[in-house]
Amino acid sequence: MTVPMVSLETALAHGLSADEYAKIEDLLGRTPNVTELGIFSVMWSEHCSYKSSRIWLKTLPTEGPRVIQGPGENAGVVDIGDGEAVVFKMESHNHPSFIEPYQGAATGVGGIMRDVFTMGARPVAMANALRFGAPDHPKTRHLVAGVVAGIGGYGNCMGVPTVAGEVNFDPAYNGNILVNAMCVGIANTDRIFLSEAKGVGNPVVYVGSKTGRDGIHGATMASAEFDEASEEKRPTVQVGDPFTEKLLLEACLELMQSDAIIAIQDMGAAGLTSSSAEMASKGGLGIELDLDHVPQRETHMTAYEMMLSESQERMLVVLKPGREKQAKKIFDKWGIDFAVIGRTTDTGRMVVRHQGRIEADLPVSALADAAPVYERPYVERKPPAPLGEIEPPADLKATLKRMVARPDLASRRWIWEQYDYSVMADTVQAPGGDAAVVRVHGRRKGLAITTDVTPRYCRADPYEGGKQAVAEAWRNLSAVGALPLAFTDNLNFGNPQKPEIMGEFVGCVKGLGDAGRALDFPVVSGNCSLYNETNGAGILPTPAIGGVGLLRDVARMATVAFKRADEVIVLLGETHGHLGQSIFLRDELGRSDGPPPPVDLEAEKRNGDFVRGLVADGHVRTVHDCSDGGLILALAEMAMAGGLGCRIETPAGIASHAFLYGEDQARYVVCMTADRMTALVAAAREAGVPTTRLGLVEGDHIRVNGEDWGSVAELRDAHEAWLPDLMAHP
Amino acid sequence: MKARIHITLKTGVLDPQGKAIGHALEGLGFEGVSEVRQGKVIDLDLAETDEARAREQVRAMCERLLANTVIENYAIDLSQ
Amino acid sequence: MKARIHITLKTGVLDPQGKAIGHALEGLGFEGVSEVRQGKVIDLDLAETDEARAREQVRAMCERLLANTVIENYAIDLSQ
Amino acid sequence: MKSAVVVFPASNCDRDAAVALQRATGKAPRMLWHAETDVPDDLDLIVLPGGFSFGDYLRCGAMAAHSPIMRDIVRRARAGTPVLGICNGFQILCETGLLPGVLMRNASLRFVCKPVALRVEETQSLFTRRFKRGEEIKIPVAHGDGNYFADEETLDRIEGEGRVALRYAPGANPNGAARDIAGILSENRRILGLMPHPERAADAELGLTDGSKMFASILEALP
Ligand SMILES: Nc1ncnc2c1ncn2[C@@H]1O[C@H](COP(=O)(O)OP(=O)(O)O)[C@@H](O)[C@H]1O
Ligand SMILES: [Mg+2]
Repeated sequence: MTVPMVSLETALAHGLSADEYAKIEDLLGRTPNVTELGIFSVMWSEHCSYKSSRIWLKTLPTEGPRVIQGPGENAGVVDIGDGEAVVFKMESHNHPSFIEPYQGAATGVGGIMRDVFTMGARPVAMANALRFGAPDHPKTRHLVAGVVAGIGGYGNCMGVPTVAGEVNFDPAYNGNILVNAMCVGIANTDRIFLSEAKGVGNPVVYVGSKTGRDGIHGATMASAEFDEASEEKRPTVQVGDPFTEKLLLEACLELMQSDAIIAIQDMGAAGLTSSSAEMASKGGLGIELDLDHVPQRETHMTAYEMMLSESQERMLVVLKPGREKQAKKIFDKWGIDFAVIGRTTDTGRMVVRHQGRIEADLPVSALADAAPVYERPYVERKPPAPLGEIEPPADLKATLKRMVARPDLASRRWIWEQYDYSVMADTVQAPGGDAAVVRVHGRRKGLAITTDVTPRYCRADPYEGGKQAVAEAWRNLSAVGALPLAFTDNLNFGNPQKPEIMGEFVGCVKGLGDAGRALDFPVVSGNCSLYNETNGAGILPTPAIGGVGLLRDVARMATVAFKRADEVIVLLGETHGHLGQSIFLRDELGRSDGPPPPVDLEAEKRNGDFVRGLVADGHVRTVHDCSDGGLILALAEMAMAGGLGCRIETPAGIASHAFLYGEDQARYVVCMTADRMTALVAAAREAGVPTTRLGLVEGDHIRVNGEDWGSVAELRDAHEAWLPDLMAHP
Repeated sequence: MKARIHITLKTGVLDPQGKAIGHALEGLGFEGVSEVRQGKVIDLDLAETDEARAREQVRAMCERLLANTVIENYAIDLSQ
Repeated sequence: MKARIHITLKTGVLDPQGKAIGHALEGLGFEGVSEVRQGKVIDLDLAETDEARAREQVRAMCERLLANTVIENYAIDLSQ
Repeated sequence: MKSAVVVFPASNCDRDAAVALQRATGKAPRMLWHAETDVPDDLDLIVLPGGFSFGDYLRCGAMAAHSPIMRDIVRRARAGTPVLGICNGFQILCETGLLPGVLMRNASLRFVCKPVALRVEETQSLFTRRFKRGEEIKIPVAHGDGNYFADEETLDRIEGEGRVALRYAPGANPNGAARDIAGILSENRRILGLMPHPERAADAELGLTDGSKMFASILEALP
């Protein structure tokens, strides 16, 4: 076999820059061979090294009294009491899903599940954040159908309920959809598994599917800008095998019951390369691999191919010496391949052998720690000018029925009914509310889960948009009565080498950090997806937030549905009627200007803490936060969910359309019995939380200032019909 | 005309179904079965009677809908 | 030997996939497609080299596992 | 009552079924691994749980139906041991031939998860005796292949023998099943296969409780 000569050209073709290549030659003191170059190229890719984002991610708050493990491991870990911890993370599979929506989304789900069960946690819930192009774009329906089926196809087979998510449509995503999947698991705090290899001479074990030539160079693809040609090239996409993953999950959890494992790491993007390098690097060790022992699906695979393969459903484990037999027995029972493929060393080098030859011999530290870090130049965007006066539409009452059926506001039932959201028999709040709630099995407590971000706010003002994304997630958790614990994020942006895009990134991250600090809501895991551009057109900045909260007792939980006629409807929080960047402005008036609503983090904290207290004390069972579409959308959703109408009045001193459709932050609608009203309003005043009495739950129509704005049934028909109608077209 | 279309996974693409079928056959005691691959077959009745035009039409169907050309190959058989 | 097995739905058995494909083709503007039926094709590599014995072996596989003869027919093609 | 839940590779409602059985009977069922060849002698009830046994590859339930343990289960079922097959379990029962017909892809071609309204058609069985005939109940479904199909003759026969235990309420058929059939009984009425998940409707905190009546029926019949 002839080994291709490596040159600068080869390096450039691998996505490395000339400077980076020079640095590699410098570190090695020689020219790398092609396998070594391949290994460097994935380890130093944006995806693995976070070279553009690292310095900014360091500014995020990552600590808190409950945080057991922050960013840096496969997933974040947070204490939930009783010796238990919640383990969670979100990750993107954007580019593969655009090329092959079903398999791309499915393998994205599989990948994030492995991140969570590698830590010793059983996955108990899935969530996602999706962005598609314009509804009428020729590709959109195909992508929606494939992505949703793929998420369901994988998660349903795994038997993990998919319980929450969010979806937006915007032409900015026509050529770059976003598929971010989040997995939440539960582990015992004394059985958390990490990826740090320890000890010399310990067996390195490969478990899971056989290795094929899947997605070779997927990790560098995930970091490279798209152009029309790459759609034509059609790189190999991976096919997910949820059946094998389910067996791998059960086998790993079974092995984790014993004390045989020293370290474990899933093979995600960059497969064998990054998993082995990371384990060795964390432990300050070396590692030797003999590829002859790697289970292979295809013949004549080269070392290069095996090291770079992204075949799914695989894990790397460092075992205590002498435990191979015990471990193998478990994997045999589950029908999963098990092979000792190497051992740890004290050389600090990664040595890869294949067919008796040394195919790579590299210092681990050069791969993991010497990766470049860039302080990319950025420009901060000037915040948009304030909106002037917005005239009310001629027939305000006719707007609601249109608004409930707008692409970003219509019901997502068509999506979540394709997900098994009730398997595991612990889903106490199904999709459709502010946050989903899954009970911790066998306990009274529950986990609340939500995903949120408002990209149009982030585009208009990255800093305020970043704050808002975190605040909304925190608010959605508070709205069901949960104490927000921590969040994970998936930062989806365009090309960071453009200063404007880098400015969006920096602004959003600053916003995320400030909000997290103010709300005692640290980030414990996350992922960056950069270069989401096609032909130079970038996506909207989309820092998706996945929030997790804790409910002490799932019996004390709020939902959005109106429950009883004659309950009083009260708005908590302040309303200025902020229409800048609102959906009303965009979809009814065709304008997308003005600043996004400012986020007053102190008010967020005050109002959210107050609402959570009301739910925990059993005073209210009906809560909905105000977000997209403003107050009237929140009321309409509460009415549609409960099958009950309402009668409300708008206060004097503010235009009705601004009051109803403004997207002011830090607001919640709550319902209470009339006899509790006085006491609760007094308590709110004491807490410094503004209240507005809106009206009553009543009848089966929505009545505003004495006008009939439509029956709940007709609103629901419009709200429920939009997505199925869209998808009914071929 | 009648068209029979075979849609099969490209070589090298993982075929979880084929793999599982192989295991199941082994479990049932069938020996000597190495590679198992599963694909789809689609049978169509076409109004078109000209073979060249029919083939072109079916090819377009495969490209646009029937096959996922990122991971699948297709083959078309026509008969009267 | 190589075996290719076609597993198709019996006539009279409703075929939701075929029907959906038919609708989708129509929606894409393909005309003149009447009946659409979808089935499976399974390709096997067999160690057996005798044609008659191979056919018998594959027939047994179909009867026992590969086809559900309540609703499906199967056809076996062998080649070297 | 002594019960057992069979675990196939990629079963995923095995725990849910066990929890519901334990809640109803006060006793944890035994969990039986598919590779075992004998089932214990003293079982009063065998449950084939929901999930994606063998990934639902080839045909739902087909590979599980040939699992080693199924030979003994088929034998016992034929001899009268009650068997409850839920969702994937129903598919497995059809593939073994213990129940007639097959479950095909949903007519929508989409997986569907939601609570559905059902009508209890038959109360003459150990699974349904606590219901009232014609009673409307709500139980979740979660499947991609629940579209029950059998030829007309078979359908007429099982209807005539009063073996359609559960039907989707008018307008509520989520999968295109023939004659809205959601669950059927064997000839000896001691095997029930159904697509809906009673084990997910047996806990007030999950919002639905009609499934617990099925477990109560079983307990009453097999104390
Ligand atoms: N892709 C999805 N998967 C599952 N559930 C979804 C998805 N998209 C939206 N939902 C659910 O629909 C409901 C409304 O979503 P959204 O409008 O984003 O809520 P909110 O404004 O409270 O954040 C939520 O319960 C959400 O979990
Ligand atoms: Mg909300």
